[in-house]
Order: sequence, then structure tokens, then C-alpha cells
Amino acid sequence: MIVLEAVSHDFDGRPVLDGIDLALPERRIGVVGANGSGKSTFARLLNGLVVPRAGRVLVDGVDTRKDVKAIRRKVGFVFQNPDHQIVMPIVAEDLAFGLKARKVPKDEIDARIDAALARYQLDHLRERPVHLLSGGEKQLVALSAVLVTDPEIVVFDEPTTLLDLRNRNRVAAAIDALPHPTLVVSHDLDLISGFERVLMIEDGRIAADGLPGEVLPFYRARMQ
Amino acid sequence: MIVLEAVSHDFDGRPVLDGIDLALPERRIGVVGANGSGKSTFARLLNGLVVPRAGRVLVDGVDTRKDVKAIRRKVGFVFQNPDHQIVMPIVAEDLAFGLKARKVPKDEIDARIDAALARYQLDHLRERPVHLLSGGEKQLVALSAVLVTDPEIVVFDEPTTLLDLRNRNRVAAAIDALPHPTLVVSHDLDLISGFERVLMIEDGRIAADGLPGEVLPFYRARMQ
Amino acid sequence: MTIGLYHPGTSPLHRASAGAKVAGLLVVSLALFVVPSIPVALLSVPVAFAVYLSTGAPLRQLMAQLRGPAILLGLVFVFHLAFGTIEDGVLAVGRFATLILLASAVTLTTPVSEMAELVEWLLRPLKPLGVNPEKVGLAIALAIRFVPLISEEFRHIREAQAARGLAANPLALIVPLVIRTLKSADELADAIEARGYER
Amino acid sequence: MSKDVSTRDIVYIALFAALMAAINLVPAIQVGFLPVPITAQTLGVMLAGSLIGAKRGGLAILLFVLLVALGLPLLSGGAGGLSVFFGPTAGFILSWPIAAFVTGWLTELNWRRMNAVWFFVFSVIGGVVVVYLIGIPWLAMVAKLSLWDATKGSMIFVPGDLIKAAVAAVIAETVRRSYPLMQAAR
Ligand SMILES: Nc1ncnc2c1ncn2[C@@H]1O[C@H](COP(=O)(O)OP(=O)(O)OP(=O)(O)O)[C@@H](O)[C@H]1O
Ligand SMILES: Nc1ncnc2c1ncn2[C@@H]1O[C@H](COP(=O)(O)OP(=O)(O)OP(=O)(O)O)[C@@H](O)[C@H]1O
Ligand SMILES: O=C(O)CCCC[C@@H]1SC[C@@H]2NC(=O)N[C@@H]21
Ligand SMILES: [Mg+2]
Ligand SMILES: [Mg+2]
Repeated sequence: MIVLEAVSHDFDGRPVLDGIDLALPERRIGVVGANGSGKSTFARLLNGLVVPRAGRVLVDGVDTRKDVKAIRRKVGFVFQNPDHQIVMPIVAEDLAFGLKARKVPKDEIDARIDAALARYQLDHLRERPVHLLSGGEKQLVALSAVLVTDPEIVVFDEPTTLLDLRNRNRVAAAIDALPHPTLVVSHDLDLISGFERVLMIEDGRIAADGLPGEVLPFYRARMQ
Repeated sequence: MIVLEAVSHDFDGRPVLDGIDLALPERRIGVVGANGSGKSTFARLLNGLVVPRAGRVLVDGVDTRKDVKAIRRKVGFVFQNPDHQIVMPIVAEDLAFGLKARKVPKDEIDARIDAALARYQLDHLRERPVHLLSGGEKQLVALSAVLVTDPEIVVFDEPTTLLDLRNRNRVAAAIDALPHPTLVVSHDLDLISGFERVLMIEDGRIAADGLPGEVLPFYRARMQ
Repeated sequence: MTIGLYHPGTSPLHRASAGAKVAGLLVVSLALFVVPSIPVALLSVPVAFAVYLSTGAPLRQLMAQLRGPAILLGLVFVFHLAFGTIEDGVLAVGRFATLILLASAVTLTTPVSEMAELVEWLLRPLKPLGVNPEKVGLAIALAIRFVPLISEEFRHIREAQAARGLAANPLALIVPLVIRTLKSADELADAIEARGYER
Repeated sequence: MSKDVSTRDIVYIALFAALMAAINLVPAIQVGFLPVPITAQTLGVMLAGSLIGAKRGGLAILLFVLLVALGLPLLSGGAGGLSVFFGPTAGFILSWPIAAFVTGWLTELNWRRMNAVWFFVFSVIGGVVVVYLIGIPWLAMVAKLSLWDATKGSMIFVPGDLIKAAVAAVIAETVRRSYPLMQAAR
């Protein structure tokens, strides 16, 4: 479970998050909000990429400020642009990257890569150079590279904006099928319309919080 | 008016557009299609960025193969990612850049920049660094930089995919309000649902062509 | 990976380890400079040429790679004929021809990834000095990863500017290219940390 | 790479090494039977120093040299591999990391007053003077030329090198105004 206690943050003195208190026991959480409202900052809190100026962020009881290593192991993070999170030039090497960082033994690495690729029928891409994949394939590889490290929670920051409709549907289905608790930041409201809970951020505060059926129409109206 | 006569194109021998005949007298034209179906190639034909292997493309009677300079002056092109077309660090400098390339006199440049920025209430951004603007502001600056050169037709290739709802709405309103004939390639079907004509491209051919009310439901069904 | 000048094959050199090949190259270059003997210099060239041919790369590629060095060696030889002794000329040309042939043979038969591993291994003793071989390995992989990203960005930018009626202008191309790729680099750095990479 | 090189530094280093490789798409010019080509790549050396500073810029170009040694075809005419380091241009190539470091060091020292003119001056000091100081003696040694002849022959590079320094200066100044990198890094 994710817990935020009186979390505030600013960049160069400009407040971005402002006294947020939240407990998020749900398994499917969506986050919406305007450009610059603080969504990405909020998501980055959850795996310690951003450490708040004030307050605490706890993931399953672990403080992100105190044990970054444990947090990185617990929280997988999928970014908007797969091109900017795939580190190695070959698909299999990239999946191995996170495992090597965690000092997983060599033979186990191979088995885990096989399993992760099989999950989305990506086996045939194993030895392919990343830059020749389609956008949707790249995003699924990026997701596999996160799942292969066995996180407990997966956070997505706008994972479908760069994809076309068909690729978007492929990634949306993958997110739907995840057994992990998941938090998704997205401008694509359809993507989160079936979630258990949606937060709307405005000027660094939670301006709405509830079922998608309540929050999304409110957000749509606000954006007119 | 845009006219295509028996236009075919291939990249490295792989056919991408296949014998397209079209006359497009409408003032609002939308183009939809799956990833890789040839939409961007189609759009690029219209301002000579792509010269077809076979057939001719005429814009107001000018052949894109024969007079690229005239075509570039006639057809303004706005891309998906404004970062690619923005050259100079400051908004006003960037708007001036295209005018200088066209040898517009200095005092006229200033007046035209003022007018272009005023159109979308961007006056306050005149001296701002472009790379610190929000996505929507950037896309509107990119559009202004195209309009400032006074094109006769404006082509958009997925102009809203990177934007949040509010910025998307802002850009959509800007497109709606354009006095120019406009062609928009987009995965955002709402954006073109009020247009006069929609083309659906599939495997390099026009698979559907008509009113949005006819073409869009057909396309949606195809993408499931 | 089969990028670079590496030419895949099954020759004895292909099967030898990268470390052995580079060590061999070092020993031969030292020996050639320590022993200034005309017969050795004369003999070593055909031997090195045989090694070069044994890589099994297409003859045309092999010959094309030698054109540049051959011209230079010709110049050096003429210089010695004019201002020095024939012996010195033979010695100098023989040494360089041997070394260039052997070095090319090593490059042709060793994949870049194996070379990178060798570098990481070689740097290990420097750890106490603060050199981190794993970081060097990461930098190599990232540079290879960046090349297609840069060319993709470059293509987008060139197109967008042609569309704005801007003729190819190096300033107009490189400024957005640098800024866009720097932004990608920032995001990539975040992703590397998010994926649990330890500094 | 030393301990105080952060993950972000590594990514920048890799990026500028890759930019060096990309600049190689501008074809080099081979003059007469001179064994050294006129190349656009020193532009990358100057930019690395000007934009990411001494340590990172120098390491970026060093990484590029390492990639060449590993067998990637990143030099003019698609040359690469270990044999390059026995050739007449090896001195120039090995001078590049030092050149980037010097340009970067001067840029960092004078960061507050940087403008296009200073970027030009520092690009010339690093990317031309340092490069010639190391490259020309090496060329003389390998090609068995007198130092004087090698220097005279190398004067053919001067116009191109000055143009590259000017281009680097305008680019660095424009980037400095749009994306304040060096400040963020310190
Ligand atoms: N590293 C940073 N340094 C300075 N300011 C930052 C930084 N990261 C974000 N900001 C600023 O903080 C505010 C919130 O940014 P954030 O990225 O969280 O917004 P967002 O809701 O994700 O927006 P978007 O929809 O554009 O992704 C913005 O004004 C942004 O400019
Ligand atoms: N410059 C190019 N060189 C080689 N192939 C290309 C080039 N541009 C496009 N293609 C190929 O042509 C086909 C059509 O591409 P195009 O960009 O027109 O598709 P699209 O419909 O715009 O797709 P998307 O929705 O992804 O933008 C694709 O298979 C693409 O890979
Ligand atoms: O590509 C290579 O093999 C290295 C070429 C070195 C060329 C030197 S660098 C300084 C001087 N300026 C040029 O344009 N060429 C030379
Ligand atoms: Mg965001
Ligand atoms: Mg497209």
C-alpha cells in the first residue's frame, strides 16, 4: 500500500506539491490533471526519483527517503517514452540490465528473460536491436524489462501517449492484465475509466478523489 | 485545391502508397489509419517533403515535383512534436527565423510576429525561452511560426498526441478557427469528427472516403 | 552484435579470445621495435598478410581497407630512398605494414561486445584509483544505443525545417538536435536510476 | 571513469560520443596525397568541451576514441579498429580528448562571461592549437617528414578548423541560452 503523509515539494522555491495526505490501498489507481499540475512529480515520489521536501512517502511501510534501494526493488516505473528508458541496444541485454544491477546469477537471468518475453509473445524479439522495433513493441519491451525484476507495484507515467491506436490498445490490454497493484498517470481517460480509484491533481493538491465515474466527468468539465 | 493523380510511392522497394487518385476541394479534411498505413507519407506528399515515385501531386495547380519552393510557400506543415521544428531559443526569434529565410524586410517581420502571436493570445510569451513552455504553448508557437509565413493551406500530422486535455482543446480550437483550408492526420478521432471529409488509409490505399459520420465508425470497428 | 568492422566467421582467429589477440598484437609490436633486423622486417610482412587473409573476410573488403595505409607506406619508402638509406626504408615500411595488417585482423575477428568486455576486464586493476569498469561498460552500451536515436531525431528535425522552408543550415539543424538529445539524455538518466542501477 | 561521475554524467558522456559518430556523416575531404583528411569531427570535439565541460567533455571524446579502438567504423571513410593507432592520424585522434578537456576547462573558468566570441576563442585554443601541438609532431614521425614540412602541410586545415570553431561558437552560445546545462551541472 502507498501512503503519503503531509507531502510537499517545490522546485527552486516554486511549490509543486502542497501538503498531500493519502492512503492508497486500491489495486488500480489513475491520476489525471492538467499539464504542469504535478502528476509526474507525484509519480516520481513513489519510487524515490523525487524525495519530498516535507512529509513522508511510504510504500508497504518503507520510507522512500530512508531505503531507496528497497524502494527501487519494490516499485517498477514505466515512462512515457520507451526510447528513453531502454538502456541497452539489444532487447535481451536490456531485460538483463535491471537484473544485473540486482546481482541476479547469470543462469537465472536467462530463465527470467524468457518468462518475461513470453508473457507478451515477444520471444521472437529477443536478439533484435531495439531501434528497429515499432512503438508498441518498444513500450511492451520497456514494460517487460520492469516486470522481469519482479516489482510489487508498477507505476506508469503516460505510457500510451506516443503510440497509435492499435499499439495503444495493445499496451492498454497489457496494463489491464497485470496482476500487480498499478498506478497510472494518463491523459488518456479511457485507459483509466475502469479503475478502482482516480485522483485529480490541480496546482499540486488533490482536487478530486473517487470513482472514475465521479472524477472523470468533473475533470473533463474543468478542462473546457 | 489538392489533387493527386495515380500517386504511388515506395521506400526501398516496399510499396507505401499505391495508385491514389483524389481531388480534395473541401476546406476541412481528416486522415485516419493504423500505424504504418502511410498517413504521414501521404501528408508529406502535399508539401514536397516526399516526391512520389509515380503520378503527380498538384496544390492549386502547382506540381510538387516541379516547384518545391512555391509549394513550401503555399503549404504550411505542423508536426506532431513541436520540438523538431523550433530552431531558435526565444519565441520571437523563432518566428522571425522563417521570415528571414524568405527575405521579408525587418520592420515587416516585427509586425507579422505581433499579429501571429496575438492570434492565440501568446503575446506574453514573445521573449520567453521556447524550451521552458508547456506542451500546448509550444504547439501553438509552432503553429504560429507556420502561420506567420502566410501559407495558403495548412497540413497537420498528429498535432495533439503529446498534449494534455486542456492543451489539446486549445490546439483543437485553434485548428477549428483557422481560415485556411486544412488537412489533419490524427489518431484523435474527436478532433476531426466535425470535418467535411475523412479519408481512411489502409495498406497505402484509400480504404474509406466520406463524411466523418460514415468513415469514423468503420475505422473504429477495424481497429478492434 | 554484428556492428562495426567485425566480420563474422569461424577462422582460428575468430575462435581465439579477444585478450589473447590483443596481447599478441602488443608482443609483436614490441618485438619489432626491439629487434631492428631487416630479415625479420621482410619476413614478417608476408606472415602478417597470411594472418590477415586467414580471417576469411571477402577479398574485396580486405583490399579496400589496405589502400589508405599502402599509399602512406609508399610515401615513407620514397622519403627514405631520397633522404636516407634503403635499409631504413625497408625496416620502417616492414614494421608498419606488419602492425597495420595484424591490428586489422584482430578488429575483423573480434565482435565489439567482446572487445568491450575485455576493456572492462583490463580496467579492473584501476578500481582503487576510482575507475569503475562497469560504468565504462554502461557508457559504451549507451553510446551505441544513442547512435540510432540521434539519426532518428536528425531525420525528424531536417524534415520539419525543410517544411518551414529553411534550407539545410547547420545551425538550424544542430541546435535543436543538441537540445532534444540532451533532454532524452536527462530522461534516460532518470530511467537508469528508476531501474535500480547503483552508482 | 572516476567515482564522482554520476549516472547522468555517464549518459551525457555517451551522448556526446555518439554525436561525434553522427558528425562523421558529413563526408571528409581527402586532399592530394596528404595522409590526413579534412574532417568535420573536430566540431564535435569543440562542442563537447563547450557544452558539457572539461571532465565530461574530455571523457566523452575519450569514449569515442575507445569505441574506434573497439572496431566501430566511426572515423572518416568508415575507418576504425586498432590499426588506426599505428597510422599517421593517430596523434590527432589521441589529441581530441585533451582538446575537449582544455576547451571545457576554459569554458568552465569563464562561465559567467561566456558569449559567442569566447566560445570561439576557447574552441580555437582547444580544438586547433592543442590538436596541432600533438597531431603534427606525430604525423612528422610516422610519415618521416621534418617537423617544419609537416607543419607547412597542415596549414591546409586552418581555414576549415576556423570555420568549425565559428560554427561551434554560434551553436554553443545558442544552446547556452536555451538550455542552461553547465549551470545545472554545478
Ligand atoms: N526537475 C525540475 N526542475 C524544475 N522544475 C520542475 C522539474 N520537474 C518539474 N518541474 C516543474 O514542476 C511543475 C510540475 O511538473 P510535473 O512534471 O510534475 O507536471 P505534470 O503534471 O506531469 O505535467 P505534464 O502533463 O506536462 O506531464 C511544472 O511546472 C514543471 O515545470
Ligand atoms: N523515410 C523512410 N524510409 C523508409 N521507410 C519509411 C520511411 N518513412 C516511412 N517509411 C515506412 O513507410 C510505411 C508508412 O509510414 P508512414 O509514416 O507514412 O505511416 P503512418 O501511417 O504515418 O504511421 P504512424 O501512425 O505510425 O505515424 C511504414 O512502414 C514506414 O516504416
Ligand atoms: O578521421 C581520421 O582518421 C582523423 C583525422 C584527423 C584530421 C585532423 S584533426 C585536425 C585537422 N583538421 C582537419 O580538418 N583535419 C586534421
Ligand atoms: Mg508529466
Ligand atoms: Mg505518421
